[in-house]
Amino acid sequence: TYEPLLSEKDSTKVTVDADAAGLPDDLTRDSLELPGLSESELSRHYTRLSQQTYGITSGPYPLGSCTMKYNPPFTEDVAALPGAAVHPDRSEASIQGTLELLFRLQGYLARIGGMDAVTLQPPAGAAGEFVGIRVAAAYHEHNGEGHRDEVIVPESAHGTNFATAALGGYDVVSLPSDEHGRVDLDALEAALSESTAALMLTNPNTLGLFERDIEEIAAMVHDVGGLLYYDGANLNALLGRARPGDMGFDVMHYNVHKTFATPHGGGGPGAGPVGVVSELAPFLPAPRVRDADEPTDAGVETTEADAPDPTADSTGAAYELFDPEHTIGHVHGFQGNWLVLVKTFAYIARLGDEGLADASAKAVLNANYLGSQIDYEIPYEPFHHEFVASAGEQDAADVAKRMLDYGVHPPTTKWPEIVSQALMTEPTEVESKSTLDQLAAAFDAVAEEDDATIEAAPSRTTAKRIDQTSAARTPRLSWQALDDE
Amino acid sequence: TYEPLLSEKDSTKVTVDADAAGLPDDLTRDSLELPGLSESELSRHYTRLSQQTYGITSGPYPLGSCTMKYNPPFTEDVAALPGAAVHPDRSEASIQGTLELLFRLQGYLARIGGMDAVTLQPPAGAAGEFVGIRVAAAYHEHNGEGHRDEVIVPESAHGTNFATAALGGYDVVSLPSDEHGRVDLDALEAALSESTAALMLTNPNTLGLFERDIEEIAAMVHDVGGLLYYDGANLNALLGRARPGDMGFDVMHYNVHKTFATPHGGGGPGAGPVGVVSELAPFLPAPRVRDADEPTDAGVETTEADAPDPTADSTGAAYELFDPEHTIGHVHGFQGNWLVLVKTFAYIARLGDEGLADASAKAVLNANYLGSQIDYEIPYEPFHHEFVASAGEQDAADVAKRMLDYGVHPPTTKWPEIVSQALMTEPTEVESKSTLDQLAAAFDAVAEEDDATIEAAPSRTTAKRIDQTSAARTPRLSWQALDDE
Amino acid sequence: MDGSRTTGSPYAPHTDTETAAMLDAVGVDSEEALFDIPEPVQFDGDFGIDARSEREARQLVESILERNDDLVELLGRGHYGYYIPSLVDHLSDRSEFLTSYTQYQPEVSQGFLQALFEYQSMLVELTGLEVANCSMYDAATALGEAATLADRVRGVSGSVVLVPEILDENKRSTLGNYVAGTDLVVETYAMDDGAADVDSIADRLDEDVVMLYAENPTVRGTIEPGLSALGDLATESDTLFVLGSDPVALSLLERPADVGADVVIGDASVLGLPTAYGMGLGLFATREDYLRQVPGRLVGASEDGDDRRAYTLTLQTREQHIRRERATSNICTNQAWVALRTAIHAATLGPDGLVDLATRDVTRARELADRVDALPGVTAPVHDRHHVREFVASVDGSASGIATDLEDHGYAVHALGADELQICVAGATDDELDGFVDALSEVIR
Amino acid sequence: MDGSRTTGSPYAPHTDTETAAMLDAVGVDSEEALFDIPEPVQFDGDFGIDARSEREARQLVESILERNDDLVELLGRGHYGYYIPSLVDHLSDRSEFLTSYTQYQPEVSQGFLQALFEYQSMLVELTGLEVANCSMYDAATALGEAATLADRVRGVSGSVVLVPEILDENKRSTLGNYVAGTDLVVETYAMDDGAADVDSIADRLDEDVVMLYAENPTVRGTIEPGLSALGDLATESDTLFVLGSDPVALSLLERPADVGADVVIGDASVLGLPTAYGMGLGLFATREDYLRQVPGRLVGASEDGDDRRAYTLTLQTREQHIRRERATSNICTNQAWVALRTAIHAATLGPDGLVDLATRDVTRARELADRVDALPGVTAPVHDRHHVREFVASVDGSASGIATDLEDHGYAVHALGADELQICVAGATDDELDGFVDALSEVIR
Repeated sequence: TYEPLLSEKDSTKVTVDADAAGLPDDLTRDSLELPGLSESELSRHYTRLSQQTYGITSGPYPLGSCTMKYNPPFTEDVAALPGAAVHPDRSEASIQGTLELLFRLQGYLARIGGMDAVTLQPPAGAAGEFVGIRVAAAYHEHNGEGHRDEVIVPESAHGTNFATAALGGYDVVSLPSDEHGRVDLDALEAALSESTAALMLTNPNTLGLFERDIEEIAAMVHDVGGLLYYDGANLNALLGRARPGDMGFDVMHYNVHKTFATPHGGGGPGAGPVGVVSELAPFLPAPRVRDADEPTDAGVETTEADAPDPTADSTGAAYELFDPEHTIGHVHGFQGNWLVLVKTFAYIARLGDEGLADASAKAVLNANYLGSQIDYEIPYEPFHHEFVASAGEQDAADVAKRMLDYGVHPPTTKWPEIVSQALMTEPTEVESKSTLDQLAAAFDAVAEEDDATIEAAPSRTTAKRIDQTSAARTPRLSWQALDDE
Repeated sequence: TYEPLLSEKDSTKVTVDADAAGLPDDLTRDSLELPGLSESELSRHYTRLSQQTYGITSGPYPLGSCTMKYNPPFTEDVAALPGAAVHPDRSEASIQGTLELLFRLQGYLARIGGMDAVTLQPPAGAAGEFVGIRVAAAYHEHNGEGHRDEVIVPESAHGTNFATAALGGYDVVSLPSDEHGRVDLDALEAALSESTAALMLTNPNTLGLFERDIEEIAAMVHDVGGLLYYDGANLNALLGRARPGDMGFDVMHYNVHKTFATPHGGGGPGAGPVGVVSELAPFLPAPRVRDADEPTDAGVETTEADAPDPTADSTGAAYELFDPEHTIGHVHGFQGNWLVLVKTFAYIARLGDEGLADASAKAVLNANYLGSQIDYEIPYEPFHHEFVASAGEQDAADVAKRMLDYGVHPPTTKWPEIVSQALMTEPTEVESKSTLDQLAAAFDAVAEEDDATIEAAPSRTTAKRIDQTSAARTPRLSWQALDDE
Repeated sequence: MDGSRTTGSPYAPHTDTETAAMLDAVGVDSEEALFDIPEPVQFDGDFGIDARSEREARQLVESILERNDDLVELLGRGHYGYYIPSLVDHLSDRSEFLTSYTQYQPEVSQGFLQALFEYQSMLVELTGLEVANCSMYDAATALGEAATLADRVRGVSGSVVLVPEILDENKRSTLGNYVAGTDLVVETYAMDDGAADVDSIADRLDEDVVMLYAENPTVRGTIEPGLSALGDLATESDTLFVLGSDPVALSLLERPADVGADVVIGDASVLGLPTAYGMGLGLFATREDYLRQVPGRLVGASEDGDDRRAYTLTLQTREQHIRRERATSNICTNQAWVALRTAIHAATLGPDGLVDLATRDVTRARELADRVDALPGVTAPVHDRHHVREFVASVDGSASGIATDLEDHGYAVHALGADELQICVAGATDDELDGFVDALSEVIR
Repeated sequence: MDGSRTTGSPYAPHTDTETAAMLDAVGVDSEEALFDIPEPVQFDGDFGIDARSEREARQLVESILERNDDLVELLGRGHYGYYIPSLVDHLSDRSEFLTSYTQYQPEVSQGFLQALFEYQSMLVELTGLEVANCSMYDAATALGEAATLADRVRGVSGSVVLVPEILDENKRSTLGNYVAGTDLVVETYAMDDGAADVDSIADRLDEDVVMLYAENPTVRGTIEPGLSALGDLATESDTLFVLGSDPVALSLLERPADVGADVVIGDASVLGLPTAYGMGLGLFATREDYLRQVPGRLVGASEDGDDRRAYTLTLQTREQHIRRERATSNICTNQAWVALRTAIHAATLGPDGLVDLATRDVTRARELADRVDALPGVTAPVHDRHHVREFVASVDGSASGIATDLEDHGYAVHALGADELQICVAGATDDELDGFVDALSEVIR
């Protein structure tokens, strides 16, 4: 049922009294008009809005590449600890807890990715990509290779790769896939040159396929003096089985939401830590955290990757902030999304080696099991944590809308374009066999339906099919805009 | 949509291994069969169940006599403080915080009710009634008047009054109302005798009417040596305007849920503190809390009613438990529902004198405004915090079911019986004018509808009208019972 | 500020304008005019209670509760501090659950009703009895209700309720109040090395005994070896056999139905609640024979108008709001939300987790008893019985003095009588138990 | 134990039986067989990270965070510890909000979309600009995005972004990274006693300047008196005028639209988040003219198939997932949930509460400045300006030494340069401010 806007429930106009603040009139606004509602009314409003929102606690959420998994609520509890609420300008001596947690998380991530040093500052995956690109630029510049002005991105890559390279000032060179859905080595050879700053790659790629030629790809990129960037979007497939650092990647970002189960919050906050090999460590954003008793010149903490992991208690060591020697500076006002990093740390500490490896195993098993149970064709194999099925003659977006009527969330649609009418599906490790069976039943029911049925969908949702075109043609982006109509 | 039972989602049978516990086989059970589900699955299960439950955050809840008001969530936060989790057998020295809070709450309640001493032990209103009856019995016994074996209860009283008196071993004498809906003084005169142990009364009564003759009633009861018991169910009407102690009541219970906004939790936990005049204090349950530096013989803490109310901090005084001289002993394994008492304290400390008085003012205003806006007749006036309308020719229970279809919770129905087809309505102070208008619209829409329509209701709810008769005729009280069918 | 809210209750939403409009609609000039209170009983004083902001009220409670010492509680005797998974809080705190009323309108209360139905079902499995209600206040009051049930259904004509001599004092006292309005009297039976003395009970059981109560485990942590014998004796003498236990113990120990229990009571909040200064959740299960004499609320399955399964409170004719003075109990508000928490906690553990937890409670109690027994001047366990969760140790020197000294070291244990300590492992971490053994060895030195 | 769960991830629900059945359905023998990883890049080491129970993991984080000192933070400069009503936590923590994804399927995301639409609307009212997006990461990145917007929409052909010389260093550095891939260069303008030096800016503004950035309040807490003049200058030189502020300041101070601001950026999480080590919520509002150049997500109103109002993400063709390298920004995941919290916090305050809060921030800062000015060796405020929330004081002796000493007394303030302290009242209680004055007077003695 329809929930009115706050502004439809109340609109209170307050005249601002400059005298009350002891200010001259010309420094203040005249009035402020906003809803003035009681706690009880607000409580009902937002409770109802929440009930009109599908979350991972509502049902399966098999969005390919988005990796929607269960968010353990204890991580919320630890992020809400009073000790987590510290101002960014506190003295280092007074926030040793915060610095220890960040230092240990740097170490966790370095070990998981096979990297030498990690920055936790990027507040999201795309921000992590941006750090990677900026670090690469600074590295090339430092080496007198500032002329490199191209970043190579596979056609099937996430849109952020393209946008990030462009934001970094690079020309984007798009790389086609081969017939098996992987990097076309000939095309890569052709794309590489002395202008190449970096190649951005996911592995497994967007089709869920492992780039089997990764060693050769790395050699080719390195041969022309380029850097190899790992997009961590699909890391949940590989935990404990392969590490980007071991494959030859020089820089990578981690999507803590996708891999380490921090809640997505309807669009954020996330965190996009970036790991690098030691050569790139001096260029990482400032500041990072190190053990005050074992500082290193370049800021490469081999100690952070090798540090023991005390089970029950703080290490008690002293930590400090430092600026890497050739730092690119800040990419965020301070240290990124701290509360998200606390949750990330808690999740990793909960699972440990065994849990992380099992998460990947079950994520891959779930994708393969679900793939085996649906009637839609899956052109590319062997996939890992996700697969891209084709809706065939059906419109993939319509298929998705119709799946909503079966009480489940649909997969990502129409991307990557290498598969026609793509249904990009990633169940993650948290779904049970019975839930996967329920999902498969929804896929298969829709597969049997005619176009008229699926074009009319959804009908059992809070809102029926929403007109996106008119929303964009006549943008109404505030209640003020609605009032003006 | 239907949510399966946990047992329909999984049923795991575990064979109990006595050896693992180092126990002989004959001390252990053979097996245990219960659902074994993951966190994610449980999270979805209970999230869905919650969404199928109407709470005060879903909409108005005008249940007469039940007093459903907004529960401020900060009281949940303070009840969840680590310091609140203490074992009941801790030494007094180690839980001075708990004792201080209880002592100060005893004082708050004594002042609010006009009583001399308070016990916080009863875990619910009915348990409070039982304490009142047991204290009265002990008092009479102590005075050599153990022959008193009757408790007088108005016909329109809450069912617990009757059941409590019976549980206490008393014969219940039922008292009719007069034509104005109040205590019939002639009938009371006839009912009173040397067998009278107590008269149990609410004021305002169940019709929302103030018992104007309360002074005379008190005198009559006291004249025959009886005690006057105040049922706190309707105290939310009188805060700061009248006190049971000033009206001549000797014993009273407080419903902290109804008056002090602790959440009802779908049926509890509640708390039913009991206040008494000084003569009855020696009989209160053990233990109570007192200021260790100002103990009194009889356990009447005039200090607790007079104590200052430091705004920001603990008093720092020392507190101790003590057993009242002629205590009736325990009525609960320890001190009742401690966490509920923490919330009660926090609510009273939030509102203070001014807030409490305003809560009653607005509760009475809301009832009167809503009463003025509905088409159903309200036979008895002037009412305070609640009114009892009559559904007239309609069946009140059907009216209630039909109101559900308008998205609001209906009033209490068919009680008190003094009004035919009673619609007992109590909006409380937390509803806004616009919500009251919405409620009135629902009342008035149903008032216009024919019997067939309302008998078929509800149709827009999670479940349609539920067959209560067959549920009672063939009780199926567990999933095991369903499996056996 | 046209729409300003009046001062007063922060939770009353009225603006001045709205208040005026409402008064106008009612036809009075002021809120005062709505009160029909005779002048002599009007209150014009004040309570002397300050109003506070939410922040100030929160700080006040914090400042008070900070006075509670932060001790490792190795206390048991019915209340245990098991770790509660975060999920239990997050789900039970959902406002629809927390702020709902008793489910008198089942069509909009299906979720809570189903959760309570599931709670009942879990207890049916744990006890083996056919009927479990959806809560009493706590174990003590449930015991009282069991006695009044025995009074109602007595197959024998007597008046005695027989309980263990070691029964917790508060439970005994509460029972006393519950039977004060009946003809019942409470008597005790002897214990033999921490367990019920079956022979002496056999001697005592006659037509005068309407109810026999035993606990498994006992309040001293021992596992009762003679339950079947007690069950047989009770059957022979037509006495109601009432057993006290809890969901964790029931996951491992003998199933009450298998030993002839007619009623099981206890505190189910050992799962679902932290130690909460004695706040509890009364468990009450019984045989189907006594269904219509059960106190408290029952949720049953039924069908709705679309013939789909639906849940509802049922057999309400037993209850006070229908039957008044002839009700099976005066209970109205109970502990429903705690039952919800207990059900969620039990579900997060699952059957494996429950059996594991209880098994660890046996093995860790045994191990700790061995460790303290190895200390000079300490003998443990006092009883040559199997234990779960806790045990009694005898000490050289003053037990209360040792307990006080242990508090100074950060540990709380029970001092029983002159020279006994009762020590509980439930909920304690291994580190905490290690620390306790160190502290004890230091204190008794 | 037929249905036992495999060890491994505690959040993977697979029993052994289910795993076997699933492997069978896929047609492989083991999970390992599903991985198509060439042997040379397989990883067979370990991370050396221990698995922990939920309780142990929680205790680990607790033990670490306990190392943070419990200080009263009188720190400001963009992050403030306002009291957050409990309701904000309870509503925003509802799992449907917290665990949902970006609203790409609006039919099942109406609730969150509406909340974001309302958030946008609140910022429209606060700024007076027609368009607000539903979040950037924080103020620093929003400033960077404003510069790239200026680059795209430049009405002049220049390359200079002009910012205050006192701009926060981290913001300046972040801006530097955002413009590193463009032709833009960042230059500063001078301040005059804590406010923008309008005359020198007038001299500097020419066709080479594409963007002029000012803050109100400034990072030193002063209220800018010359915003209208700056707005006029920017209009004359066809320069984009970008103003930095936040929702509390905007509730009281001049409305950006009224001073000619083209873009407003800032950190909106001054409402909604506690101090969270710099975690923020980038506010971004602009004039309708630049609608199709706005970075980040926008929620719009539309209609559904039943012609009822519905909400959806809109103008997505600006975004990276559609337009790739020609997108208006690379932002994808943003701070949506923080925006939800900010909206709820603002709603609980309402317009009265917002104006009151900001008014108190002015009066309390003034009062505190007067009190510390009265101390020997302290002069405050340094700037002869109006202040909100915070002010700079000059001290005799070492500022950093005094700040360190104050920490020992439990108070954190900024030390600026050699002899200045910056002190903030926002979020502090009166008791805390009293304690601070006492501590400062002791420290400087």
